[in-house]
Amino acid sequence: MLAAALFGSMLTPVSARTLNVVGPWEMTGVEASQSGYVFTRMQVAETLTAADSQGHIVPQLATAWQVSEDGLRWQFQLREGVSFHDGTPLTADIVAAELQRAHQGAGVLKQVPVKAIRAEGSQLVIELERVFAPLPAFLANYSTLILAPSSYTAEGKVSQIIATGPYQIQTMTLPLKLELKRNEHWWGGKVAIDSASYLAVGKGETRALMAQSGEADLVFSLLPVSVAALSRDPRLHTEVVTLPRTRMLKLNAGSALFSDVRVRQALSLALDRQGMARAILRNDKVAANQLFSPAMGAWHDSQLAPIPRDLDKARALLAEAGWQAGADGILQKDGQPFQVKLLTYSNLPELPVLATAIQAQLREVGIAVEVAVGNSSEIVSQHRDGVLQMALFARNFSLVPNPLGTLLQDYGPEGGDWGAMGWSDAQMQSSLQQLQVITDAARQAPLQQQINQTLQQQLPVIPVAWSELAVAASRQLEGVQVDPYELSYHLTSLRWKSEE
Amino acid sequence: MSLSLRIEHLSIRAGLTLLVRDISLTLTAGTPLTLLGESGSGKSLVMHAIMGSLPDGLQAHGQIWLQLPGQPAQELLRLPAAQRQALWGRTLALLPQEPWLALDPTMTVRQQVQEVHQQVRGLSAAQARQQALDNLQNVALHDAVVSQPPVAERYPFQLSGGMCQRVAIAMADAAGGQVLLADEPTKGLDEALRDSVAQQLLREAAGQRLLLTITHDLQLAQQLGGVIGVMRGGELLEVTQAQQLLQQPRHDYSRRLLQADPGRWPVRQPSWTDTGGQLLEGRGLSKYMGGRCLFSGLHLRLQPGQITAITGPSGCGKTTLGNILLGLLPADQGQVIRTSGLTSLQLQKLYQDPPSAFAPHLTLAQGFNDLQRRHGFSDKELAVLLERLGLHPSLLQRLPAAISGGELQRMALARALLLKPRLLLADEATSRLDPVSQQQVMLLLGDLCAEQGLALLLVSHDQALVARMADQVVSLEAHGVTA
Amino acid sequence: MNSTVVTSPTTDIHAALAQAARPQPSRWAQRLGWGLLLVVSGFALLGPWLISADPDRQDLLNALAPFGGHDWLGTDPYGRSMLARLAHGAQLSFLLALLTTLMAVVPGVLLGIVAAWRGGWLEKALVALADMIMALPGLLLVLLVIAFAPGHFIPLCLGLALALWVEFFRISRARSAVILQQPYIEATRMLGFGPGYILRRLLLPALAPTLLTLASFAMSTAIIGISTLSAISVGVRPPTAELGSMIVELLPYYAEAPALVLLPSLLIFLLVLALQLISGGRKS
Amino acid sequence: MLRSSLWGTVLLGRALQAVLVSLLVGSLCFALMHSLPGDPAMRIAAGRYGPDAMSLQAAESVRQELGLEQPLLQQYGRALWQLAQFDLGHSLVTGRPILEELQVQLGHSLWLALASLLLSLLGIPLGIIAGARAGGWLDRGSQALAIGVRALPPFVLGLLLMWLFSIQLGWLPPAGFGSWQHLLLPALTLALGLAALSCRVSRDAMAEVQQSAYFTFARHKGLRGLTLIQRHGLRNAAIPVVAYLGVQAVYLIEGVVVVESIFAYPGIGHAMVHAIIARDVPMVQGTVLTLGLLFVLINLLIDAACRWIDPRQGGTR
Repeated sequence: MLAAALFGSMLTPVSARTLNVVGPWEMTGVEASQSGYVFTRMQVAETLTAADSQGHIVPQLATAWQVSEDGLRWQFQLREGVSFHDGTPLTADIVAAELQRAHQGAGVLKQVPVKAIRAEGSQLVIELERVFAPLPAFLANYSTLILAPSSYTAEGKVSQIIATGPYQIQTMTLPLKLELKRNEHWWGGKVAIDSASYLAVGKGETRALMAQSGEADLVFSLLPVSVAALSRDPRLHTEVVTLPRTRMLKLNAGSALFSDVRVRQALSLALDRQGMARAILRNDKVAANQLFSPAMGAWHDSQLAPIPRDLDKARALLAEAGWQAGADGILQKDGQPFQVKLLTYSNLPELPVLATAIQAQLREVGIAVEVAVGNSSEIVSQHRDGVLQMALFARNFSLVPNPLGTLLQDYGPEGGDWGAMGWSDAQMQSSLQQLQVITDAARQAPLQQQINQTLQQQLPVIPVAWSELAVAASRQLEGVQVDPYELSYHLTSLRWKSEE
Repeated sequence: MSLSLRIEHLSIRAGLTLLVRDISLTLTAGTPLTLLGESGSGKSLVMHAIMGSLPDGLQAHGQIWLQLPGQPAQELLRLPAAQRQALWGRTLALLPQEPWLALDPTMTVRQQVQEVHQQVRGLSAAQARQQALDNLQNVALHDAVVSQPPVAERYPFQLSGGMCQRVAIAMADAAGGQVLLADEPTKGLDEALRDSVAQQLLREAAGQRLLLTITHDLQLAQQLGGVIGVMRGGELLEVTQAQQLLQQPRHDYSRRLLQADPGRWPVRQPSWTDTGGQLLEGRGLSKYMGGRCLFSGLHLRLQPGQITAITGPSGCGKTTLGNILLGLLPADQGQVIRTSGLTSLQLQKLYQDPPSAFAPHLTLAQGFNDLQRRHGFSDKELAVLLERLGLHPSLLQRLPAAISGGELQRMALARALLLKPRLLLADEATSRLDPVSQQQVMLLLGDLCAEQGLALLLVSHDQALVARMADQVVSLEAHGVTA
Repeated sequence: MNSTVVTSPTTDIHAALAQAARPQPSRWAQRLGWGLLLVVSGFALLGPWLISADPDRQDLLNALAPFGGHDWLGTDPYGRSMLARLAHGAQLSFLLALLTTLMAVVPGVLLGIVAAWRGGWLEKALVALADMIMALPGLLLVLLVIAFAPGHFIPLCLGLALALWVEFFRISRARSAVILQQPYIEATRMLGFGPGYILRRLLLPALAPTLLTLASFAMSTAIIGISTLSAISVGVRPPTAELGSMIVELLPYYAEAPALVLLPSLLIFLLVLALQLISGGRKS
Repeated sequence: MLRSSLWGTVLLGRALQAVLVSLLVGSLCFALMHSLPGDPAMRIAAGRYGPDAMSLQAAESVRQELGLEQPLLQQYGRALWQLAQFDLGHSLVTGRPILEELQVQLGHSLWLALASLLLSLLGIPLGIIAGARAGGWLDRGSQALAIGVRALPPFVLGLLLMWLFSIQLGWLPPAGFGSWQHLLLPALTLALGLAALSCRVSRDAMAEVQQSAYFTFARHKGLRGLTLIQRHGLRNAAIPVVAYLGVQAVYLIEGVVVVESIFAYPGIGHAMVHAIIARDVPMVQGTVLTLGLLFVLINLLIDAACRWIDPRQGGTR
């Protein structure tokens, strides 16, 4: 076994024309629900729908869709002439089987009130239990990608990725590397770059060095500190886009510490968002004055002013809520000190750093914070057990290009793992319910604003900073597009600049 | 001009301290020269001065003229280090002390002889190999019966001490060094082995070679003949023909040295009489080691004031028997019965190699202080004892390595006597000492037995010594035992 | 028999040769070592007292201030005084390293000596145990111990010590076995001294130089180990200043402020260097 | 005939060690991973789906799928029984057979270990030269260098090397895998730490050999310079150095963990850390077992090397 392992790992040399993509995400498995986002971003696999840069849902494997009058029956027209990498034609039966599997799996389709999924001729039909307007957006999520039947073993486990995208997998070394070649029979026509690779590089410092050395052509998720240095490099082009993703503090509003909205507001005022954005995130624009980032279209309220740091007001609010400074400078109420444990995780390297800054900032108003850097799952399990006090994390509102799905999960009547805890608002619940039914944008807007305002006033979670995606691309590449919804790296629009 | 080595007014200093004072000597072919003296007399330093291998910090003054046939004489002390080292092996051959430590443990003896031919003399591998086998043959290292592996292909750890010494001689032969310097060549060897090494050295010196031997062993000096120089305290007391020195020593110390040979000791008046008292009894003792029976069914009785010697060739189990009687080792069969009231503390032991019996990092004073704290004797007691043993109190301030072996063995005796022992095991306790020190220690022991009723268990291979000292002799042989 | 009491050149020759044979660690190197140790430990012990700046006090708008300003060694990415953090970090790190090393050395050496002393099945069992532990990845052991009480110092030290003691066990067993065979041990026993005396007066002093050298390396291994653990977020919790975790914290800024990353390493280097110089750098 | 039986004992001893290691690893991993705080189902779900898609729902389905609600003793018995059949099971996170995953990772790790071991051998001649002139400037210099290398965490060292060789010199790719160029930087990072150790050990060994009676005698025999060191210095100095290589192997296996993640190298250490974090017990067991058995194997080779170098070890002991 030793010898086999030794020689099996020697790989074939790579051609000079390969596009090397580097990102931080490791592929933990081959299942769509686990590593599907890498396959869709690298355009190996495709979903029925996609989203444009404004978040509008656009056709991909489905060319058109309509919903019945009662809103319970959806019909998707599949693209014609599509075949998988192994030559098998794409049929509605295959798609139906794939989506049924996705619905039973761990992906987002679980949240959709599906009654039945079936093929009708070249059409795919999805019947719902109740009205669910954002369905097409859910079909853009990576967990609903469509694989060929030959991808599965006899036991029904995915063993290889045979899909419909413009690139097909040549070799795959889990969890780090994909090597791709062009799919010559892609339905979208011929793409310019004939081979590509994806390498997962966990350390941000290493990713920056790979961009600088020319080893990587397209590098995603640069660390804030790296961006400035890389943007000065004449061989590189850097771009930073704000994502529909927010770094926030989750508070247990059901606990004695945070049940008072004045305390939550005081916490918000005690944060130095501008300072953190500038010094830690190196980007003044990401200081979050509301939960929804500018990338979230109508959800975002561009009229809102930045939240300035106001320690006096924060102290006043805390005093109103009955918190008095003790001898050691820590606030006290009924003899209990204001001590709180802040849970965060290090998958996103900036989180422990922000937690440390927040710790120092809250200390200035007399709140003693203990930072625990653990595993992201601890937030979920402590939420379940009701023992969570405070957590810092980044929440992605565009797992499905329509934030509604996420909001329903996070701010429903019971709250959610990555949202409210011990807090609920009747008006907001009704707005969320209505948004599931309404499809007209003009009628959606006021509801969306109402939700935003409620969250802004009640602060079940405190927005800290919006997330950004920093990308470095080689200047030899043309046509780089950065998708704020992170659905695709748009490799198909890339081409090498003419040979020097 | 024929081969010779002339030492003129050689002095050796360590900083301001004069260690060797103004020595002049001449070595000529056919006449072995032996330097006789106790350890610390400076005889080894003389040899290292010739070799050019004095330890750092020691400087040699005077002149050492080496005359090789057909070449102008060269003064060694004035040669640069590199040129002196070029003489090593080719001209100056050194036989090391304790050759079992001086042979490379990872190479067979044939390889070690062969490399001299190959690397030093530049022969081809095949020639070197053949010559190496010849060399080994010449020192009588060959297989009388076919053995596996053959002697030449064995590693040093598979050879006896005498064989190792002969391998070292074969190496000196190989290099063809015309000046052979032998440093305590019989240290740690028993009589039979000593004789064979002496014979080998004489054979070497018979040809066109110079032989300088450093030893404290009178028997060896006698066997080598030639010229003997007696050294003491860094001075060369006299240089005389061997016969003359042995019969009519001029210098007082030389006389003492000769008289210190156990064979010449005055016959001891037995102080012990069988009173029927009993200290310790061994009944039916047997011991096996490595599947070999050392002795079996041995009966032995020790009485107060009695000197019992255990004797026999090396490896026969003398020391093992001593240790069993002291309770340091278990017997495989039989038992050791102590008289009532005899405690372990009253059984003490002197070791063969005095430095190894002292912790190297503690000064003697520290050792005695610890002992005092443990057993609470008075300072006076110690002072009297030291004086009795001829030890100056200032020696206490030193580390064990910084005093001579004879002194250290007396320190060990002092240490043991402070506990008022009733039985003392002297395990080859004087075999590494020069004759004068040996006699000193042995006479002291004899006196103590007489005065204090101390029982002495003497382990020794020296028949002459045993004959002079013992009231009772246990003689072990390779197989079985004769009492 | 009447022997003369002499202090002859005979003994002088022994003294002189003993002097020449003993390898003397060079005097200046030892002095330099003590000097360095004084400076480094002085900085760690007194620094936190003397430096008034609060090591946790952030000033985000004064982040990464250069050398020589108000804070002497500049500020870290949160605008905290590097000097203050280094002093507090050195204090904590050296303490943790010392604690870890003690936790590794004491059982390691004692078990090593016990194994060599008792021999037999006990020695076999201990050697097997040590072999087992060596065959387990140290990181696993550390992670396992830490996971029981994340963020606390004692389990952290314990976990590291669990991986480090084996080396001390092996070395002290091997060396004790050699020493225990020496006749002077038997002689000491016959003179009525107990195991305590032999351990304290004979074994430990003989083992000490080797152990000091090993221990100084173990201290740096412990601090570096803590930094490795911090790199996977299981080390010391923020905002505690600790040299290893400071390296991790400052690493992303290596391009902008390379000196900041190297300063904590420099302190570790100086500490180990000082200890090595003092121990004479002799392993065998 | 004497030798072969000795070899038998050695092999038997190491085989016994291997079995004990397996048993210990199996039990320890199981016991500790289960007694650790934190809900394994939650951890596994987070490992599988990432924080974004991790939810209570996902964790509950993992719990059911893996039978984590079964009694512990039952799970333990099953784990040991499978281990006895060389069945390491499937990874809880990736769902793939452990053996398959290990084969790929082990291959990469072995290349890395081999390359760093080879590079680290460079420390030995340096140590020998330093030891031959103990106390000289080279000795002092290499000592300071060794301490310096050990005062830097491997990830800092790795980054420094990347910056030097990839950015400043442009000689080597900074990270990734697949070609020998990719192997060099991570191997060098590990090798520097190793070389620092082997340099000091070989220096001490050489200094000791030089003071030995046999080395002095070899000089007195007339051997000089390189011949002397080569014939009587190296082999004897090699005995402690080779014995120390076994200890180094541990360092190698340890260092690999950090170095692999900074260089995005798909080795076994990287896999182990991820498995521990994700509570992927079969994977932890698989990786730790592989590392442990690798350690036993390396020590077997070292035993063999020691016996080959030092004839005394064939007879005594």
